Amino acid sequence: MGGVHPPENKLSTKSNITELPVPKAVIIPLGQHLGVPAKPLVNKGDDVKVGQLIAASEGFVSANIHSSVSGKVLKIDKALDSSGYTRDAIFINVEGDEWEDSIDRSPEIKKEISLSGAEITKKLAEAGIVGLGGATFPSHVKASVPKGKKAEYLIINGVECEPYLTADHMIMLEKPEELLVGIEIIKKALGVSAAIIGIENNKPDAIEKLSDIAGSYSGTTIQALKVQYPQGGEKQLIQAILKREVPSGGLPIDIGAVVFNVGTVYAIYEAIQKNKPLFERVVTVTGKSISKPSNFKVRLGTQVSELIEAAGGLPEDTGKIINGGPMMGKSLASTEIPVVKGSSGILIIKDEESKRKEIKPCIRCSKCVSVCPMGLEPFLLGVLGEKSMFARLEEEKVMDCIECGSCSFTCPSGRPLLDFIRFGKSNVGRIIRSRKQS
Amino acid sequence: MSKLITVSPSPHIHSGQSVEKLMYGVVIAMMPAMLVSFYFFGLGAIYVTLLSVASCVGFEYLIQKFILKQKPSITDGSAIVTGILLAFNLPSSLPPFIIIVGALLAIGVGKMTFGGLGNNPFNPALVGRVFLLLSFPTRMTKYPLAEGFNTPLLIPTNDNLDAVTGATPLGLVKEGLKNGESITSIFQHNGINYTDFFMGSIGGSLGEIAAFALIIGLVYMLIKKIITWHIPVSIVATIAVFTGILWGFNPESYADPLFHILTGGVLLGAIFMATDYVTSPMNPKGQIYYGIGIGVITVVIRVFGVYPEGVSFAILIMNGFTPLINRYVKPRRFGKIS
Amino acid sequence: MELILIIIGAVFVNNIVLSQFLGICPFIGVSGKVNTAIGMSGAVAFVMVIATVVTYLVQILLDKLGIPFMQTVSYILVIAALVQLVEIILKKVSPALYQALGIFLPLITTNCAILGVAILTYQKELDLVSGVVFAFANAVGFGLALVTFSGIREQLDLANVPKGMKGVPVAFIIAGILAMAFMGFANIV
Amino acid sequence: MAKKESTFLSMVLTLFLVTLGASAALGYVYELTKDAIADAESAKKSLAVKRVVPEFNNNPTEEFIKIPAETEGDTLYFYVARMNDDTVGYAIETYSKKAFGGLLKLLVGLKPDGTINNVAVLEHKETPGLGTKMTEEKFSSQFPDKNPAKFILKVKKDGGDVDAITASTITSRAYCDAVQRAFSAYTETQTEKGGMK
Amino acid sequence: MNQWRNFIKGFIKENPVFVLFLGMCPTLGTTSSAINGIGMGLATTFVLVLSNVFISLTARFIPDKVRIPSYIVIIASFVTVVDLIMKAYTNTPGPNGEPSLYDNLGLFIPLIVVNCIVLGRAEAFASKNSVFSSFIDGFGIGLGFTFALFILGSVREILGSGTFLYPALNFKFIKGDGMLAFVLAPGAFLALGYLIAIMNIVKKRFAK
Amino acid sequence: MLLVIVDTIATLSGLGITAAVVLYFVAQKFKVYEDPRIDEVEEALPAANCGGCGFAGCRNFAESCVKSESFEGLYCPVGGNEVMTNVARILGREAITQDPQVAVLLCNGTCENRPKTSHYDGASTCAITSSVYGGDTGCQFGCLGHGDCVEVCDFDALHMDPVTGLPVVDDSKCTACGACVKACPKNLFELRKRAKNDRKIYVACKNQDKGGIAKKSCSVACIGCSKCFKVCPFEAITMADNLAYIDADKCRLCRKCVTECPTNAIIEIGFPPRKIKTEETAQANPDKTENKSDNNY
Repeated sequence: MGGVHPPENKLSTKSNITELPVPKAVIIPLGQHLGVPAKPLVNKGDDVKVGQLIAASEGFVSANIHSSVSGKVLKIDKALDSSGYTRDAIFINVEGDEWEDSIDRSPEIKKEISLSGAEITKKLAEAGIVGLGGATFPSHVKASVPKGKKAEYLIINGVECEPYLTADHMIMLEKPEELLVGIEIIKKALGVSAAIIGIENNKPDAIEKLSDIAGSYSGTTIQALKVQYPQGGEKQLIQAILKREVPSGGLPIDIGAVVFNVGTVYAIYEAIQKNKPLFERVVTVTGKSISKPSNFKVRLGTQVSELIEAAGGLPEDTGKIINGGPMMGKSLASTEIPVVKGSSGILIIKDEESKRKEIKPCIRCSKCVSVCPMGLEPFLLGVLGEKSMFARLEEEKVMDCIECGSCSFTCPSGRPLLDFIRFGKSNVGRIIRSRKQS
Repeated sequence: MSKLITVSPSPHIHSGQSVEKLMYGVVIAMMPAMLVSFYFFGLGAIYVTLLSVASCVGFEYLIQKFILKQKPSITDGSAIVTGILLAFNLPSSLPPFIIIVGALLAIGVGKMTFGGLGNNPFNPALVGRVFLLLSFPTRMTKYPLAEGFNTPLLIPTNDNLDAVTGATPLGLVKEGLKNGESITSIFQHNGINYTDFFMGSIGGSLGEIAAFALIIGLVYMLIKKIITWHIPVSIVATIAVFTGILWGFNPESYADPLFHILTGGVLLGAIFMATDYVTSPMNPKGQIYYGIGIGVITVVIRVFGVYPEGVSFAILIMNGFTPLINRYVKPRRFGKIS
Repeated sequence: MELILIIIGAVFVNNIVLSQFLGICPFIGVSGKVNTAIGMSGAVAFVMVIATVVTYLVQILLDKLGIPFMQTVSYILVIAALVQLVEIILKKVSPALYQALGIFLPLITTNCAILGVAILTYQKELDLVSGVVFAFANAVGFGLALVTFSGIREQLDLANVPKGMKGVPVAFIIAGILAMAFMGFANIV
Repeated sequence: MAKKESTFLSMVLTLFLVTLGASAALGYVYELTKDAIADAESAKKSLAVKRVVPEFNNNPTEEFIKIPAETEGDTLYFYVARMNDDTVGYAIETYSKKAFGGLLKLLVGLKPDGTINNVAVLEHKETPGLGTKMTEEKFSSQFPDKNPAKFILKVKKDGGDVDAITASTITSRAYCDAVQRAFSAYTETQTEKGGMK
Repeated sequence: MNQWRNFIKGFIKENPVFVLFLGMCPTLGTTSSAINGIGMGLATTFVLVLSNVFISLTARFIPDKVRIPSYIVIIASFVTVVDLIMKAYTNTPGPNGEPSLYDNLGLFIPLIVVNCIVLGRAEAFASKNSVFSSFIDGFGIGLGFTFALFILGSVREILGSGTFLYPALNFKFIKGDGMLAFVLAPGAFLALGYLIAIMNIVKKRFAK
Repeated sequence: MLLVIVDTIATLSGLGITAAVVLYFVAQKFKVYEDPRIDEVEEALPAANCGGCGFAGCRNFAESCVKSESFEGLYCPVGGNEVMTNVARILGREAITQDPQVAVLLCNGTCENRPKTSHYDGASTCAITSSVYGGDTGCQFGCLGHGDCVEVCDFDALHMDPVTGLPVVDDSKCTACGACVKACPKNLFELRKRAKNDRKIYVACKNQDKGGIAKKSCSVACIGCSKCFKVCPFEAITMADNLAYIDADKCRLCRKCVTECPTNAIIEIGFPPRKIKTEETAQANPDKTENKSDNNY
C-alpha cells in the first residue's frame, strides 16, 4: 500500500566502515533518546574514562549515557543539538584514550550467550542501548514484552529505505556473524524462536552474505523485499513481512511482532557479549557533492564538522546539511552539532537541490493519497492543519501519520503537506493528552 | 560561511513532479484527438480550438490580473487544458461570440469564481459547455458534416444551418425512435457504421468523434501515470452493462452497448472530462462510485430524457456529489480495527 | 408505475429547489455543514408529508363549502400549528429524534417548500396516496439538493474563494451550476 | 408597550377574533371580485379563440361541440365562431402525443372551407430554445391560409410540405400531427353532418 | 426616527434580497422578465404595507403565545386579497398569447405568506413601532424588494431574451436568441449570485 | 353572499380556535424554562465570539455569568470594564473591574539588530518553524516573523512591519483578548496594564542566553547585566534566567532604566521626546537641526 520510490543515491556502498580518530573534545547531550533527558552524574573537572556512565536514566522511557572518550569534564552547559535548540550537554576535553577495564576489546566473536532473558534486558538498560534507526526508543523497554502480550516474531530491519544512507548496509556486510548472535540474544530476551531479517532487493550482497551464515542459526530467516520507501517504517515492515497490520493507535507487540534495526542489534551484541555500552555508532557521511562519501565509526559527541572534514570537507555549494536521510532527516542550522545515538547519517545537499518548489494551489490530483503508506488523505490533513481545524484532523486520523514525507515528496504543486500535518498532529496530540488528563 | 545554509522540515528531496508537467501531459494526450478533428472538420476545427484556448487563457489572465488582483498563473497549462476540452465539446460551426461566451463561463464562472485552479467544484469546460447547450440549443446540436478541409471555413447562418450541418448518430437514433422506427431501420436508413465511430468520420463535437484517438490518449496518460484506470473503466463498464441490459430486453428500441460507448462523447468524457483532478474523488474506491454514477446518469438521460447524449450533464452532476463521496468514502486506513 | 414517475419527476426533473425555487432560504441558510443539512432534510420530509395529508383534508372541507379562496389562510394556519405540534409530540415520544430534528422545526414554518408542495398537490389534482408520495419525493429532492450542496460548501470552506464571492454569492453560483446539471434530466417524465 | 398576558381565554379569544375578522374580510373581498375573476377566466379562452379565427361576435366558448374519442383525454373540442349567425370559423382544440416532452396542445383555427386561419400553442413541454421555436413566426407562418387537403401536413424529410424547425424535427412532426388531427376531425364532422350551420 | 432614512434603507443598506438574503424563492422564481419582477415586487409591497400597518395597530392586544399564528393569519388574509385582485385584473394574456402576469407569478402569489420579509418586518418592526413608521418601513422595504426584483429581472431578460420590459417595450436588442440559460432556472441563480457579489462591493463603497 | 361569509368565518375560526386551544395546552404542558437573563447578558456582550474570556463564544460566557454566583474568573477582555458593569447591572451584582490591558511584543530583533544565520525554507508559519529549530537567527527566543499572531488577531490590531520583520500592535485596536499570546510559539506577547497615553516601558527581549551569546546574536538583547535592576527606585524590576523583567503594576514610568540599559533592550513608548534624545536625533538628521535652529533664533 502506498509508498514512493525516490532515487536511491547510495553513494557510499563501496566505502568500508572506518574508524574516525578520537576528536579533541566532545559534546554529549543529555537527551539522546525518546523521553526525559538523563541526569548527569559527573561534575565540572571530573576525570572520565571511555565507557564510563556519566548520566543516568530518569524514568521509564529514558536511557543511560556513557562517556565516549577519556578526559576531563569541561562543563555542563547548554549546547545546540540536532533538535535545533540548545539543551543541556556534558562537554569533555579529551585526554588520551583510556577505556573502562570491563569492556572486552578483543576482535573475536563470542557466540554463546551466558545471560538469562531478564539479565539481558537489565544489561541493555545499563548499556544505554536505544533504537539506532532514528527513533531512539530505549531497547530494554522494547525487549521486555508487556504482561498479557506475547511476541511471536522478531523482525530485523535491514531495509534502509532512506536514499543515500548505507550505515546498516555496511554493518550487514561487515558484521554478519555478530548480527546473527545479536539476534539470538534478543530472541532469548523476548522468548521467541522465529526471527526474520527483512532486506530490500537493492542490497543483494548483504542478502547473500547473511543467507550464507543464517543456516547455522535455527529460526532465523532472510526475506528479500522489493524496493519501496518507507518500507523501513516499523508498521510497513511488519506488513511487508508478516502481512499483518498494526492496529491504529496500537504497537507492533499487539500483533505479536517486535522490530529491531540492524545497527541496534549490533550494539546489543557488543553490549551483551563484549560488555561495551553504547558510545559509538556507524554514521554515513554522504552527498552528491562530497568528495569521499564514507561510513565512519564515530564516538558520540563528535561534532558534525569533523565528520564532514574526514569525508573531504564541506563543499562550496552546500545548501543543506541533514542529520539522517533526505526523507525524514532533520536539517541542521550549524555544523557545530554533536553526533548522537540517533544520527544515522550526515547528508550534504547541493544548493540548487535544497530549495523547495514554489507552492502552487492543490489540484487535487490525489497522488498524495495514493502514496500515503497509512491510507490517509494528506491533501486534506494538510489543509485542515493549515486552517487549524483540529477536531476534523483527529477524525481524519492524523495521529496515524508516520511523517514519512511521501506526500510532500510526490506533490506536484510543491505543497508543504507534511509541515502542516506535523503542526496539526502536534496540536491534536496536545488536545488528546489534555482530554485524557481531565 | 558566506552563504547561509537552508533549514527546512523534512522531506528534503522532491519527486520533480509538477502541475505544469501534468497539465502539458494531458495536452499531449489530447493531441491525437485534436489532429483527427482537424482532419475531419478542417479549418473550422482549427479556428474553434484556437479561439477557445485563446479566450480561456485570456480570460484567466484578465480575471486574475484585474479582478482578483493575483499573480496570473496562465503558464501552468490548466487554462489551456480547459480551452482544448471546451473546444472538444463544441461543433466546428459556432460563431466566435458563442465560443467566447463559453470560455467566459468556463473560466469566469466555473473556475475563478471559486478561487481558481484547485478550488472549483465543477469541471470548468463542462460548465461552459452545458451553459452553451442550454443557451444555444440549436447551434450546439447541429454539427458540420465531416468533410475535412473541403469544408470551407464558414459559419452557417440561422437560415442555412440545416443545409450544411447534420446531427450526431445519437441524435439520429433518438429522432428515429421518437418517430416509431426500429433501431435496425434507423441504422440502415442513416448508414450508421461502427468503423466510422472508431475512425471518426461522423458528425459531432470536435473531440468526440474518433474513438481510436481518444484511446491513444488514454494509454498515454496511463503510462505516464497522469491518471489511473478507475474512472474511465468504471464509466465505460457501467454504460456497457446498463445499455446491455436494455438492449437484451429489446434490441429494436434500445441501441447496443458498443454504439452507446463509441458515440456521444462517452469516451471523451470518461477519459478527459471525468478524470479532471480537481473535480473527481480522491481515492480509487470513490472514483469507482463516481464512475458508476456517471454511467447510470448518462444512460438515463440518453434513453429517457430529451438530450440525445448526456455525458456532460452526468459528469457535472457527479462533480456535485464528489465532495460527499470524498467525505464518506475514505481510503482504507492502515491498521483499521474492523 | 405512476407513483414511480411522480417520484422521479419530483426528485430529479422538477427538483423543488433547483427548478421550482422553493425552499431557497433553508437551502442557502442551513447548508454550511453536511450533518445539519441531513437533519434539516429529515425534518422537512417529516413535516412535508404530514402537512400534505392535513391540508388535503382541509381542502376537502373548503371544496365542500365552496370557499377555495380560503386555501392560503387555512393552509398556513394549519401548517403553523402543525409544526409546533410535531415539535412537542416529538419531544415527548422520541427524544432522540427530537435531538436530531427538533432544532430545525421552527425554521420550517416559514419554509415555502411546505406550503408550496401542499398547494401543488392540490393544483396537480393528486389523490391522497399520490399526494403523500409526491410530498415525500419532493422532500427527498430537497434533501438531495441540500446535502449535495452542503458537501460542496463544506469543501469550499477549505478553498480560497475570492473575498467578494464568499458565502451567499458563491452558494448561488453553485446552485446555478447544479441547476444547470439537473437540466439534463429535463422531460424524462 | 406592555405585552398582554397569555392566558387561555385571551389566547383563544385573540385567535378567534383574528380569524373572525380575517375570514369576514376575505369573504367580502371574494364577493367583490367574484365576477371580475369569472370574466377574466372566460376572456382568457375567448382571447385564444380570437387569435385563430376571423372576427366574430358570438361567444364561442359557450358554443362548442365535443368530438368524443375512446378516452376522455383524447376528446377534441370545436368552438364555433359566428358573425351575425354566419359561421366564420372553427377553433379546434387538438393535441399530439408525439412531441418531445409528451403532450402538445394546439388551438387550430379553420375557416369554414377548411383552410387554416391560424394556429395557437396552448400547452407544451418542449425544450426551451429548440421545440419552443414552434411559436416563432419562421415556423408558424407556414400554416395560415393553407388548405390541408392540398398542403401535406408532414415535414419535408417525411415527404411533406412543412419546413421543420432546425434541430427539432420531432416537435415539428408533432405540430403537424396535431394540426392534421384537427383537420381530419373537421372533415369527418363535415361529411357526417353535411356542414355545421 | 428619521422617516426618510427609514424609507430609504430598504434599497441598499437593508435590501431584503441583496443584503439580508430574505425572500429568495420569489426573487428567483418570478424574475424571468423585468415586468414579472415588478409585478411580484409590488404584490409583496402591498401585503407588506398593509400587514405592517395592521399589525402595528393590533400588536398590543395580541398575547405573546399566539403572536406568530395571529400574524400569519393576518398576513395570509392580505395575501389572499392580493391573490383575488390579481386574479381578477392581471389575468389577461399578452398579445401573442403569452401567459398573463397572474399565470407567470402563479404559485408564488400565495407563497408571499411565507416570505420571510413579511413576517420578519411584522415581528421585528411593526409590532414595536408606530403605525406611521411601520407604514414607511413596509413601503421602503417593499420597494427595495421590488427594486431588487426589477434589477434581477432586467438582467435576466436582457441576457436571456434580448428584450427589456417586454411587452411594455416591444423591442429586441439582438437578432436571434439570447442566452436562454438566463431565462431558465440556472440563470436565475447565477445572475443573483453575481448581483449579490456586486452589491457587496457597492455597499462597501457606500459605507466609506 | 351571506352564506359564503358564514362558511368562511366558521371554517377559519374553527381552525383558529383549535389551534389556539392546542397551543395553549401545549405551552402549558411542555414549558421549558430558560433564564431570560442569559439573552440580556448576551446582548450586552460585544458578540465578537473571540474566546478571549476562555469560553466558547459569547453565549457560553453569558450562561456562565448567569449561572455562577460571582464573577470570579469571568471577565470579558474585549468589552472591558464597561461591559462587565452592564452585565453586573443586569444580574444585580458587583462587577470585578480589571485594569485595561494591551498586548506588547517582547522582542526587538529587527533584521538589522539580529542578523540571520540560516535560511528557513518551509511552510511559512511560526508554529512549524519552531518545530524544526530555534529560528533563522542566532537567538532562539526571538520573533520568527511569520505572523501567526497577525493571523489570529480578530480585531485587526496586529500587522507585520515589512522593514523590521516584526509584528506591530495597534494600541487603539487591541482588546487584550490574548489570542496572540496563545498563538506565539515563542511566548513573546505579554498583556500589560495600559497606562496614561498608552505609555509603556518594557524589556523587549526574551533571550535567556548568557550575556555574551545573547549580545552576539542580537545587538539589542537583554544581557542580564542587572544595571536596570539596580537603578530602579520602585523595585519594579526583577532578574531571572539572564533576563530583566519590569512589572507593569509597580513601574512608575520614571524611565531611569531606559537610559541605563547598555544594549537598548528596554523600550519606552508614548513619551514626549527627551531633551538628550532630541539632540541625538538632531545630529542624525541634519535637516531637522536646521529647522530647529531657525525656530530658536
